[in-house]
Amino acid sequence: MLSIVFFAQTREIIGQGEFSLPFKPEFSSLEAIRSHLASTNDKWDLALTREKLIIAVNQEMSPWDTEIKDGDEVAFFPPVTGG
Amino acid sequence: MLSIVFFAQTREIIGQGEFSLPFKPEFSSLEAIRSHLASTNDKWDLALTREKLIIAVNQEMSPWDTEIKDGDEVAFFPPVTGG
Amino acid sequence: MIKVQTEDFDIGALYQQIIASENNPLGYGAVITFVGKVRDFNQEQTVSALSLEHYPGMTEKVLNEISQQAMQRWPIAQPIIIHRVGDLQPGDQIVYIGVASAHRKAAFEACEFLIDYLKTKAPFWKKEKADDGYHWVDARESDQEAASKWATND
Amino acid sequence: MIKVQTEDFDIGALYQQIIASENNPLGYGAVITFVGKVRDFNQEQTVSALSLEHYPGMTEKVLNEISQQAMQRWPIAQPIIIHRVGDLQPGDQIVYIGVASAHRKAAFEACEFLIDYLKTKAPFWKKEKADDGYHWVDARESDQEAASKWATND
Repeated sequence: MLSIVFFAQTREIIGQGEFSLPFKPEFSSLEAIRSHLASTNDKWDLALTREKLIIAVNQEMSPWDTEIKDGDEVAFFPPVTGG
Repeated sequence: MLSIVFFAQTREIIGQGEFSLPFKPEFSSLEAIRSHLASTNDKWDLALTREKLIIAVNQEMSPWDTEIKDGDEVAFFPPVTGG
Repeated sequence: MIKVQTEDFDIGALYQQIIASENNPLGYGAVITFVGKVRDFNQEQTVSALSLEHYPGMTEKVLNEISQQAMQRWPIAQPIIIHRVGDLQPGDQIVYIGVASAHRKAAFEACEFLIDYLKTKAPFWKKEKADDGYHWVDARESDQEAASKWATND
Repeated sequence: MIKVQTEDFDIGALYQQIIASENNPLGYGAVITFVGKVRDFNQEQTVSALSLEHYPGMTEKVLNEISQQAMQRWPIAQPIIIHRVGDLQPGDQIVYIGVASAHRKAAFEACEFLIDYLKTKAPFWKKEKADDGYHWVDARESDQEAASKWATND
């Protein structure tokens, strides 16, 4: 099982903050997870546009080529604006 | 009359913090004032070695070629070490 | 010390904590603090309220990491980093960074490094209430540039 | 605000003064403070006491001048500069500089400028009590270098 989480605009457009996604071998690629989620509907597609989307794998900002394994927490969010 | 003041090491070696010096035309040169004071005795000569001596004329750090006039306050002190 | 909290923080009390730092309190000659506050404007719009969201868990992890990085790069005491989340008003304090060192140059650099990295790496997001309603704050190019000047090759 | 005083100062109270600054309190998003403290060592000698002498009148004049210069160079509120004189102990606070600005870069730069200029231009002198008795502190080359980086051609 993967834990999928969203924050800020991404969370608002998606309409929920987190859910579980049963792991499949093809989900070892972040792009496969993203396009699977984006195919849900137009809003999700918009929320998960790659441009400016940041990914954190297990709470660490990670590049798109990071390999995902069962049990990982994958977060999608816009550039951070704290401070 | 000139007001002559000293601070820190310079004041300690000189043995006093300030005194008045009757103005003379030759004292329009800072070097003339310095060498006049330095000629007082060996201690004053040591205290007023030009190297590393800072001068403030009327409470403003000033170069050696500053012109002095009657009534000025002339201070001699070592490099500052506050903060 | 790292804290993410909704409560306000007290500058005087935090200062006492920094200078009481256990490893070398009398050796620290320089203490620099940065406080970030909610401004009443942003990008020429009037801001009447601010809401701060974060990624619990990851936030603390990132703040700890940049704190460790700062201690490796400069001879400083353990920094204090506090960041508020939740609803804030103009004038409210958002973030506090306190750094102590033997000499001021290290303290200035480490403090600036910490806020530059916090702004680009810690998962906080601001939503502002302006004249035309709520909207999420855009990340600034200038913050990325500020952070990139600290990049190392290792 | 410029003050030269023998009394200690309160960091929390000074912070309130900066952020209450009249001209634009809600526009200042960044507050940087520098505190200089008496260290228990200098040039590898243990320091047990410190005495600070200054040039009354000139000191305030110089601090006002560098404060004005900082306000001309950066968009900051009136800085607060406090410097103590007289007898101090290791751990005591010597100097406080507080700067507020809309953005942090200006506040960091102005604060560093002020302490760099204070250290090389304001007439204060430190005398330390070390193991071998009292001696005047030597000016540091590194302070001159720090100040020279702010030099302008005008």
